[in-house]
Amino acid sequence: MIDFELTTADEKILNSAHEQAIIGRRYARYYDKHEDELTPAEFPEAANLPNPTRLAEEGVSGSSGSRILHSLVMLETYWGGLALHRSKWGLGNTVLKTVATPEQFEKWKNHTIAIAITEPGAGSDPANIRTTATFDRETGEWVINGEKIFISQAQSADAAMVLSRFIAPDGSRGMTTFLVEKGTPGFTVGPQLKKLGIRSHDTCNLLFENCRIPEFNHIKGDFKSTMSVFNDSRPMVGAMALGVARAALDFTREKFAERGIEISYRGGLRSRSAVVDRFIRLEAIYEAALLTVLRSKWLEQQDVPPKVEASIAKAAGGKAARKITQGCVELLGPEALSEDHPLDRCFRDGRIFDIYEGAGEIQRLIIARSILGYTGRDLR
Amino acid sequence: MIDFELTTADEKILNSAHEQAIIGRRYARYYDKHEDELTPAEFPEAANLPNPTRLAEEGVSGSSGSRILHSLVMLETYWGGLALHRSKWGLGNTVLKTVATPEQFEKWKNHTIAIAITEPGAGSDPANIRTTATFDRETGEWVINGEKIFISQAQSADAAMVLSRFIAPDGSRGMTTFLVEKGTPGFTVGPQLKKLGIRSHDTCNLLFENCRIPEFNHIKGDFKSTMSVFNDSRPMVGAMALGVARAALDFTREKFAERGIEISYRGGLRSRSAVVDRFIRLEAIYEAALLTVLRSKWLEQQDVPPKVEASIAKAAGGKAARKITQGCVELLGPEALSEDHPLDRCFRDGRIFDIYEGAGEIQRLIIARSILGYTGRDLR
Amino acid sequence: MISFELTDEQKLAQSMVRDMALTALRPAARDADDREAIPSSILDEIWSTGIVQSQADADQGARSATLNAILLEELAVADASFAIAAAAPIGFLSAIATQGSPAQKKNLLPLFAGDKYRCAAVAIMEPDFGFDVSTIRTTATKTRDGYRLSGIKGLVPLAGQCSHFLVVAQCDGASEAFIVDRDIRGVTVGEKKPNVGLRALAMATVSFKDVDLKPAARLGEGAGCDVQRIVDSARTALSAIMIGTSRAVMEFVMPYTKERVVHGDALAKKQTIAFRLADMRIETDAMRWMTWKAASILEQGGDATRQAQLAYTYAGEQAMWIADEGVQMLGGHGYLRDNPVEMWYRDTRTVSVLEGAIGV
Amino acid sequence: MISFELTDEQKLAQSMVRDMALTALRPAARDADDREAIPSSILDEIWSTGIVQSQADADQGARSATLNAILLEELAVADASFAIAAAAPIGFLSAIATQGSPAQKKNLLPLFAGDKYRCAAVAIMEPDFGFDVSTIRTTATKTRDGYRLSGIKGLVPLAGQCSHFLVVAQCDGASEAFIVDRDIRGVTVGEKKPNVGLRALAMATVSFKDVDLKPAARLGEGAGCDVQRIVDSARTALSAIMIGTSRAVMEFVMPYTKERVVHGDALAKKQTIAFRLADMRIETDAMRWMTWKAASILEQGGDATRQAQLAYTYAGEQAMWIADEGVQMLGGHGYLRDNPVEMWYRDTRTVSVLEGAIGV
Repeated sequence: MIDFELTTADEKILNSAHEQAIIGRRYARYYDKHEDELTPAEFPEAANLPNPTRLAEEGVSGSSGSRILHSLVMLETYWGGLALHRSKWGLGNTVLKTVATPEQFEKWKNHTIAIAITEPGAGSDPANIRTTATFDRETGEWVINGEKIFISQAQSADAAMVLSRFIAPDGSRGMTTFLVEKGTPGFTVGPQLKKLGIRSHDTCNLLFENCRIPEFNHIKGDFKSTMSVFNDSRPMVGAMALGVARAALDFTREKFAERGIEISYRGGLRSRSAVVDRFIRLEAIYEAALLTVLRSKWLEQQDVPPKVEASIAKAAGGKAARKITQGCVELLGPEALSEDHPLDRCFRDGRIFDIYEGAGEIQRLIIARSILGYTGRDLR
Repeated sequence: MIDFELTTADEKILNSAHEQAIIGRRYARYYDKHEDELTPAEFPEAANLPNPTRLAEEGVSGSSGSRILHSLVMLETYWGGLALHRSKWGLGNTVLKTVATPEQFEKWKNHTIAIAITEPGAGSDPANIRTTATFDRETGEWVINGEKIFISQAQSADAAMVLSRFIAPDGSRGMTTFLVEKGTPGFTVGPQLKKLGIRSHDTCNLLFENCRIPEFNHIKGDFKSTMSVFNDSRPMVGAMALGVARAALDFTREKFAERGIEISYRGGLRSRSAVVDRFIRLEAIYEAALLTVLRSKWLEQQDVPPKVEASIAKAAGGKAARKITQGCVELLGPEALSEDHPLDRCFRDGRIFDIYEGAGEIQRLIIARSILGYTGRDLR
Repeated sequence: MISFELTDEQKLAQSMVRDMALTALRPAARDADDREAIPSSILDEIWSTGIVQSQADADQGARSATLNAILLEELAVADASFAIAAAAPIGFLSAIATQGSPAQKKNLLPLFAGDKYRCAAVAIMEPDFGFDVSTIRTTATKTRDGYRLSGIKGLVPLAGQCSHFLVVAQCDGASEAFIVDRDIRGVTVGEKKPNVGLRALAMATVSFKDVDLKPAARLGEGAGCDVQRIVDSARTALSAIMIGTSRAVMEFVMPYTKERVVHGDALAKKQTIAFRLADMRIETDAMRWMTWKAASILEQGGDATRQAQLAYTYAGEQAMWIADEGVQMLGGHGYLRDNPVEMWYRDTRTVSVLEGAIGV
Repeated sequence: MISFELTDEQKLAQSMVRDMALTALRPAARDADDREAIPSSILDEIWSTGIVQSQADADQGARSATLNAILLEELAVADASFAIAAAAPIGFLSAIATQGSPAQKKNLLPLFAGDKYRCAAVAIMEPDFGFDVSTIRTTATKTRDGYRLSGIKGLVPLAGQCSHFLVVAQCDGASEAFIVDRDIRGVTVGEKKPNVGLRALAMATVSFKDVDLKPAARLGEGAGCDVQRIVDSARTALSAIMIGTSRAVMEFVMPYTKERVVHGDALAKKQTIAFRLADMRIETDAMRWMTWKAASILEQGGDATRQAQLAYTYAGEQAMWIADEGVQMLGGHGYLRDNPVEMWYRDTRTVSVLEGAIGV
């Protein structure tokens, strides 16, 4: 039956996540100002607190389901701007889980594995990937050369799952993935990138210079299976975007209330002030995007792999974060620009979600191809 | 020196145009309801009134210049929704003037000549034009077959300038123009098209079935020279769009005033009601578009042929009419939907300008190619 | 528990109405717009779905605001006016069923259980520029014997066919609703007044001149009613209808742009067209979930005011954008009455500024 | 007579400032943003254009709001903070020059005729959520000897370097402006308060605690002044600056998208990118003519309130859209501080919500 109410079990987890987000928010400005410092694996305040992400993943009886709950926990975390528990799961782990042999999986299952796809000349376009692995017959090793950029968890991960061209001993060529552990000679992690926002988000470039790895590290993901990790992550990114957006909305509502501006949902356009009307429209954008995220997550939970729905959630969330964070600053006026308040950080953080892990344009291509029955060649 | 003030001479002409537009508006609903009737060549009230279009074209001493003035007169006319003097000039006349021989020009200079380009399968795309003229050696005549659609002035014109493929006696092929007079056997004008708006605007399809015309009627415009008539018309269409848009704004302002809603430009966003804030933003869209029209016309007047500026004026005017007419209905609410008021007509009429004579998309292609240095092949 | 799952019964009803909408209703839409009237055969088709009568069912479980939202969307894919022909009596009946006194339910609901189309409508809007649902001017003053109702209501759908109106009026400083039989003294149904859209609904002004009403005419009788709930229900219904019209546009322009070739390529292969189609899909999805959420809260008896406002506000913006782009994608053809898109453009501007008059 | 013609003198000044903006100023912009300070060498470059000093010229013909708008656009192509470093003293001086008493002009204008950068600013905004230029809270109460000024002003550009402030306050129920020397008792310039954008301007709060002012401190002395005109001038200047930043974005992303190859084609050949670039061009053009129109009315002494409001409102919307799309077109690179676009995004959000503080 159609229902949009959280269960008691949902609320318990989400309340806990929200309390932790309130703690996280206290640290958010510090790490915004100190982007070279990694956040701790666990903040001191978190020592005696449950990890709501883990609880959500493990499944809670009486909840709306682990997928839905996980996305809502993520939303709360991004509301605070900083997780009290650093994630041990990287998108490289998803590749490992999907395509590795049992032996490979066993070896690295407890590693945090970043995923390394993007290159200076290639975002979503595999044709431009230049990183190459050649096989050295003498040593039985692969030798990787290339550069990867914008790599999340680059510094905190134990290893990177690298999408690379390969030239095999038999001369055959293609695209594949290799697991490169930290400390492997020839593998260098660059400094933290200087970003507009999400400055606590560990992001560096990676350099591979004659980096030698054993054949056992060849995980044999192809381009498609590697990119498919983003299928799962898309609605999650939508949820993250909405966490930042809701922080901006909540702050604005709070300041409105302090100034005695009442938000009434009863009357229509002609009964409202300009700022209240706009605020309601921003709230509607939030609500619209949130429901597309829940819809996508609900489908996953029904074991109906979402097709366009994951892209819809990502596109809607990314757009919502842009519009809402920009809009809230405008509604509150000049004082909202100041670093004394969290809104300037929301404005900067909120701009990433429509860019990374498949920009809004890529999501629209995916949606359009699907609804029109077009291939990637038909529409690009 | 940069200046945006109308001269006394400008104002005199524009006041006269506005007075006639007020008369025109009285008839607008009638012709909106009776789309099969042509408006008279001259309304009775116009008999003793000057034709402001003609005055503007002829040039008035002390004015801002005939091109600028002409566009502003057109804006006033469309404010009313109906011209008291039916235009004797068609875009086909522009082709005649540009490419005809002196003998040809002399013969048809006093005719009203419609331009016939669009076909069922071809809007702006010449590759799809199917109308074909073959030469009959025996009679020395051209034989035209084909169909043209959305032809303005179709019923009131004396002739049509038809863009057609040709197969010459020597077997050569290409694209050219023919003047076909009304009454020529094989040339049929269809009934008035049933449109969303601009219902007083004479628009029919034309059919050519073995329509024979003498060689003298071959005007020899090519595709480029024919399409170039739209260079001149683009900012004029922008002005027409703004006439309809201003009618909507004026009506809204009047109703606001009756209800005691004051539009203050002094304060900022946080001092305004929702409807006033939106109204100001609609006014800004109007002002933005109007100035791009004036800019384009001013360039023409300096004998600097506008390049992107004509397309900018058309695109801006077309968009303004969409947004403003839609917006005004929303601001005034349910009562604004009624045929008791002119706003529903503005809403319907205002939707054409971003479609005809090169849709907004075409204008953006032209602008983008120009600023990026791209050809039609690079960007389409 | 968050769930987007339709019950089997809901799926069946949705599929039935979807079929009927496309086969029986859509073909009649243009003609109804031209004639400014809905033929009785179409009203009977709508009636045959049982969607209106189920509101009058004594069993409260037979009424479902969520199901109504789902079915109104499907009807609106055929035609917004036809959907409102259902939503008008639904709005009236659901107000009676949820807020009426036992006597009001007993007297009124059975009238709508028959097998012929019957209409009644909520009358909220007033013919006044700047009308807002929060500033009603119609008044009901207490008299010795009940109430005296005075005011003018506009845009009443199928006003000429309504047997009853539920009139929202100011009464002792609060908003109340009054059940008014169309045949009593002082009630005048005006001539139909053509509007830019929803022309088939033949909306008209209804004036109430010193209409004397019994105390029993007040919705909820002594207890009164919550007018906001009627507004919330109306906004939710209007949102559902806007999803339907948006889907109609989207489903019409997709094949059109795939077939239409420009400069050697299908129009749909141009990124600007393809991305707008993607956005149409994104927004119709979002509109639907927002509408379901508001309907679901209504159905569970909760306070749906905020959700209904958000759903209606969002749907209004997005549906207008979709209809506008639909016209644009067809170019000159979109401007001709040969194609339905211009009608959807007019209907959408109309639906998106109405407030009240219908319900889920 | 409608004309878009620059005089030869204007063309010369425009071309000179354009060259300087790109060669001398732009290269210094990122560093100034990082350090939250404008180096004095840059201030001297700006000063060398003579744009500020010309406001202090005894010859009224030397001042031109239109020319100032043209030149602020060019400066802002280099950097919005740098442009405001000019626009702040211009705003102060043009208020004195157009509305000051003869004595005020005589005493103040010559101070700004020297050959070193000097700053002064209009102080309108207040550190209060929901601040609106129409609801000033700072007060000036009449005393036996003049006025007593109390209040806090926020976001004063280069506050630490200003020798004077022109403080807008409520006085006897009307808005008035007061010339306040920064060194007098009760004036405290706060620490710079970093903002999301325009960081190089080191904007700070300035508080006025029971500041005693002579009658001569009131702008226009006995006659008072028209504060709205100061606001109009500020809005026009802010619009000019937004044109500049928008042009910076557009001129940066055009070559970038032409060079960047995606799926075998330049990004600029994708219709969605190309159309947005076309829209950027359309809107920067429109913003410019609107700003010129407001400036031209100001220059001719007319009532520019409506035009300035329209120009500022429109520029704010469009410039924000352009900066936002600029970031998007660069993808991940747009999010890095290696490229200037993220700075323009921050600066634009900042400029587009400021009101006052500067002028043409």
